[in-house]
Amino acid sequence: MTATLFDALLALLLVWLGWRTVVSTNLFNAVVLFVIFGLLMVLCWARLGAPDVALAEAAIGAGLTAALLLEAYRDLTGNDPHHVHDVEDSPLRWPLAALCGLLFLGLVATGWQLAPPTELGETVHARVAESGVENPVTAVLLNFRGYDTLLEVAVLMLALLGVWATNGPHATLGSRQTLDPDSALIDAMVRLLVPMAALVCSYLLWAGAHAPGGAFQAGAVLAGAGVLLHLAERLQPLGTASTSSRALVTVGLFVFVAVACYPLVYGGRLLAYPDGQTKALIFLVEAALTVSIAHSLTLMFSGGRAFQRGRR
Amino acid sequence: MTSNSLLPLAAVLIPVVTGSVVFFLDEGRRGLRTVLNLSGAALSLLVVMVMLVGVFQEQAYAFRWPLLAGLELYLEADAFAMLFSPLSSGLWLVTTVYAVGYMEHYRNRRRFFGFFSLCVATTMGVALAGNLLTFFIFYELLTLSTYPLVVHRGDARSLAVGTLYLRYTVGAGAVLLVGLIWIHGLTGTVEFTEGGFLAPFHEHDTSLRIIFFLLVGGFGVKAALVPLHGWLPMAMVAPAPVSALLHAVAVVKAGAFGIVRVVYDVFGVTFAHGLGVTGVLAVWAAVTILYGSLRALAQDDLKRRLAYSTVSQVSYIALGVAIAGPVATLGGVVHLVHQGVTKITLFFCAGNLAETLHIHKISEMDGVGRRLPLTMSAFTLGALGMIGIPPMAGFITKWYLGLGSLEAGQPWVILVLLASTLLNAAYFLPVLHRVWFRPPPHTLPTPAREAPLFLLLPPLITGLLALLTGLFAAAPFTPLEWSVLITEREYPHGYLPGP
Amino acid sequence: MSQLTLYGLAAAALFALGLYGLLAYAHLLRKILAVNVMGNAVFLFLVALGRTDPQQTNPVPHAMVLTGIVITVSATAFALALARRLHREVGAVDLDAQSRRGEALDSTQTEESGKS
Amino acid sequence: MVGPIVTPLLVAPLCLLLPRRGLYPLHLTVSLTGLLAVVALMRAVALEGPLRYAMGGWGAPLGIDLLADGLSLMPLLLTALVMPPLTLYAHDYLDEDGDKQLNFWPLWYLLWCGLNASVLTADIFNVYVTLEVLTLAAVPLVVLSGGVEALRGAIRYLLFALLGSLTYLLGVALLFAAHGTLDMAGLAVRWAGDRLDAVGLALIVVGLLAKGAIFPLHIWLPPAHSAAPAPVSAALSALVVKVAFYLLARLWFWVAEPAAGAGLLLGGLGATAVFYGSLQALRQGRLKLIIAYSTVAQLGYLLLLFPLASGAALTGSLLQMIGHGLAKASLFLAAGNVIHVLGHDRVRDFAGVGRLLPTTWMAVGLSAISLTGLPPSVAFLGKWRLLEASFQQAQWWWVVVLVGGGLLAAAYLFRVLACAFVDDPAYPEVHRLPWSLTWMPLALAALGLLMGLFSAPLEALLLPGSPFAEAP
Repeated sequence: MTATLFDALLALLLVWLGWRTVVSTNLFNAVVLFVIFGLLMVLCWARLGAPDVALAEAAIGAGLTAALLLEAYRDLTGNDPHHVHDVEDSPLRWPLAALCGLLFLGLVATGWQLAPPTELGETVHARVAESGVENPVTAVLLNFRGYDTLLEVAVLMLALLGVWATNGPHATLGSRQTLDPDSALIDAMVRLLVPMAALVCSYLLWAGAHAPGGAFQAGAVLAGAGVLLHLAERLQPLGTASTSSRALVTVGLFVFVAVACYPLVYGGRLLAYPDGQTKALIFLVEAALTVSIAHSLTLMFSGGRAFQRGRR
Repeated sequence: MTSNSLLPLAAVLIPVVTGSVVFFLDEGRRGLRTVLNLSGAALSLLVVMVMLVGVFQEQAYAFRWPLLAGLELYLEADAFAMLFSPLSSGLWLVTTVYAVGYMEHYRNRRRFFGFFSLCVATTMGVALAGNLLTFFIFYELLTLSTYPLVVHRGDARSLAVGTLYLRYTVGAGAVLLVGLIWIHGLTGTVEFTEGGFLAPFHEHDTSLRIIFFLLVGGFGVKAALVPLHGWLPMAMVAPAPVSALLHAVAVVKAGAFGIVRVVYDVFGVTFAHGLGVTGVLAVWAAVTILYGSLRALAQDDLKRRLAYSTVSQVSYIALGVAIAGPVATLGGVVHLVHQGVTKITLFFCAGNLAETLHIHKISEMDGVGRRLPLTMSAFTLGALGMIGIPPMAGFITKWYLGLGSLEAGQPWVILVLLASTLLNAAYFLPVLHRVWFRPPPHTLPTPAREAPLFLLLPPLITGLLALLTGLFAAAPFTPLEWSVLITEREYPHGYLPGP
Repeated sequence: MSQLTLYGLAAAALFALGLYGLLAYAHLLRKILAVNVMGNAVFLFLVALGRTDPQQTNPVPHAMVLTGIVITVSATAFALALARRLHREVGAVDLDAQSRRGEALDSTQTEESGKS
Repeated sequence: MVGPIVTPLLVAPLCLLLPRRGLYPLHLTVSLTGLLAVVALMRAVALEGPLRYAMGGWGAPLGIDLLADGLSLMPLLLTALVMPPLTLYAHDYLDEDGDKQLNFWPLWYLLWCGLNASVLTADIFNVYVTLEVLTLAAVPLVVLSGGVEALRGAIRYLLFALLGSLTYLLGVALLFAAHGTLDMAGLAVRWAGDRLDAVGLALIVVGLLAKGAIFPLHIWLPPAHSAAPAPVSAALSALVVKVAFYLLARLWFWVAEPAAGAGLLLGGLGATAVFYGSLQALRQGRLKLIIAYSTVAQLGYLLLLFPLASGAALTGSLLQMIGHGLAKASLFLAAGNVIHVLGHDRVRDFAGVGRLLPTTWMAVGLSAISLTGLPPSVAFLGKWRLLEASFQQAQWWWVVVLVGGGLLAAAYLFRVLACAFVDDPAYPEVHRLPWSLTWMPLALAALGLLMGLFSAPLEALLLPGSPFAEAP
């Protein structure tokens, strides 16, 4: 009984947070509320028995997105928390509200007594053994529905190229630092956190095969470390893309496409890993993906095209 | 069906090839362009002549190309086609000679001759079309290839006329498309068959009547039937060879030919008469004849007067077709050729006058006969032909039209013919009088020299042609003889008074 | 009230809220926030679907949501970069109002004082 | 079957690493493999009917399948025909700015991969991912032209696209909730047509309408397509919006059995799109805006497939799609030439452009023929089949939309075409452009007309596996 109560409370809290995020005119409140909303989502995923998704949400949804939003918030509002923008909202707010209310009622009416069939779940669990990895989510992600992930990596690279296209080579990078980069506290924090993040990332990468974890979560954690280094000005973003940076960006997609096309050489189908080496190949792909994802996400956060060690 | 003989396709493709080659020749290469144009015209005339002889000996030339399932491009050299295509390819050759001379000091000649050949290719397509869809395709292409010719001068006035021309013709195209689809919807086929293929569908008579007027309205725009003729007099702003070829041969004739095809090969004249639509068409044509002649009286600009005379003359064809009787058909069909030959002579002469003496108004034409004796004699031949004086071709048409209307029991047509002949005389004779019997004003340039050879030869040729077709009407291979052949095939019971 | 209906209701509510936020508010940052809320709503619904019986959850929705999260973060990062560039170029934080101010800029060519 | 997807996917990262000079062979290889793959596929489908390709060898419910049949081959063929000329054009059009080149080519090839992938996939979630690939490739390409107008257009485009894909995803979630499978064939078998399916389908349709800029949700298209660089706006208008229509047709006829009224609704949207788009195009002063609004209008024709729902209507809308794609790409490239030479595209000051760019203006003329649906073009055959279908289904009012739309298209296109014939002795001689800038628009427009003569085999392709199995 308490479990359903807890779920009900969680769901209610989620909806309230969502409502507050959308409605509040003070932007800083909105961003902070959204971060809390993200963290609560992590709890939801855990409650719904989806550890992989919880990990990903924590690293990417609550972590990186929050950092991006705060960075954008500072840029757009000149960093004063009491900023109230003078932009008036669309005049037809109330009809829109009615429309969305109607949509909600419609969705509730249709989806009230849902009894989704479960045979797909059973088939996946039955055939996980053939996929070369124990963790069913990684099996689906990299083997059964590997084509989705292949395109998704392309989407990530596209987003990075998009950020490069918007910022242009000589865009003013590096936000106005408010904290003093040389203070001992920052130094200690960086020296402690970054190696730990690297450790967690490699654990997640290795554990992905048989326990919750995997390339995306590992990559996101590493990206978190990268963001920290950038904020602490240990990594300077550059305007022009050095070949090493470009290589890092493309290595994930390259390796994945190469591994996917490898069976074609023997007349097999795309993404059909040859029997013996499935586990090794998947790990290779995941390693390359992690590197690429980490590099891309950090670059996206900083808006630059490459990094150079040391302070400005 | 005989195998796909490539002759009809060749007749259409030759001008397209010459046109596209001329497009990509740069402006300076005048000599090569002229040679190319002339050889293209000659070759196409040759092909048409070969087909003419073949069809005369009951040989069939057909070319089918499947566009989609149940829809094909079908070129067929049948009797009608062999009447119209020699006319257009022959006159094209003559007009090319004329245009080469005329366009000497014009700009964009490359573009002009390119579209000029494309225009003739589409006219050949219209002539040889074997089904209503192919006819519609080339009919629309005719609009597209003539538009650049009409606006060739590039000044504001010709562009305004061009837009008006487009508005009329693209609108007509839309109307035609609706009619075409309706027929295809009802019957599933649009093939031209001698004696028409709509007879068995008589139960949809109301929609068939609407279809008839949609089609005739669509073709009527180009055939300049009264309310739809607005663009023709305005299009006189185009250079002379354009107005000569377009308004004497290609565009106007395509409209008239369309009406002929609709009445004979789609509806079948007896079925159309049964529907009662031919009566309405006859009245419509008669009104146009009278209206055109009346308006021509009032025009002082020579080319506008000729334009209005074209408006009325083309309706003779519609009138002949509308009177449902073999003899009237004969008159209507043969006028297709006669009017073309005669009117093109008049336009050539008007072009010469404008080119050499810069005369555009009739009031300025006093004593021009002394200055340009040969051109003016051709002009006189043409004018007499138009009025319908006996030895000329025009007379034969009016003769058969009158005979046909009597035989079909519609005497009022005679009145219309008489009235229009009087009106023709009323607007041509004063011009002739002014040309030959008035002393030339002293302002004309004293050393009057004849138009250059290129400009002089074509009117003379076509003038003589108009005279000869009148005199030797009964000889084989003349338009009259050919029309008799057509009428025999068109009327199954085939009784026909001797020519 | 099974978990599915509970979270399904929450997802539907959040989706409607997000849609309202995206359409009603002009400020770009709020629009992007709303898009993220909508995204999370759909993912919540998907994972809830996979949760039919506690022992065996269907991993396919999980994989779909993982892919969705990565796509949403990429799109958000790109959208934020665009919004920041627009702010840097024209000092605008929304699409429509700025066009009026933008025209004012072009027509009067006055140097608009920095917004922040 | 996998060639058209994998080749651009492999080449895209390569472009990031190779210097600009080394790109030309890449362009040729991708274009050739694309074309050869499509021809081979067409022959295979003609012989053996629809082909299914199990990705990773797992089979439908578990893995993802690719499906190549008549319907998917048409947009595939259009992409294989339009993209190579656009690529060669873009190679010369963007030559000056090194940095822009670095960004342009990977985005371009991933757009190409997205186009091919979205048309071949038979899994509704995979469609979501491919649509995202398309959007996130297209929006940066729009931004690349620099300038605030492009930026604002790109943001509006991205927001609409995100709205569209999330609505689509919710629809997919509902269908997954109802039937438990993501594979189109599986869904078709299990389709119950109850309320859940109907709402799911409605959400998917709204999502795709937003993606395809169909009438009520078209607001983002004109600013984005007119601000983008010429080859990009050509690719967007000719190909990217067509993917949404293809998916709509695929889900509407192959998977769902929607109520008849719903088809009429879409048809109504299409009709309003035709008239609204054409009237807007008449009012625009800038050439690229005219062409963009003409896209909004011409998409309306494609929607007539849904109320008519017959074999003839299917052939008609697909041929119209191909005809419009070729003509629109050629028109945008021509507009690119005009901007490249004159520096602006205000139609009022186009005097003398006919002498300046004769071949480009010939291309404008030929594509005007296709867009107004005049005879020799493949668009005319499409229009003919749609007219025929309206008669067969006794819904004659679509005839008014088709013919009226053609007239309006003639109105706004011939207004542009007339500028070529304005002549003045003072105008300079022909302007020399790099070879691909001159000939690519003409090649595309001529292809639009030539295809008119060779579309019988295309129609035959549509028969196997079509829900309206009877002959059109």
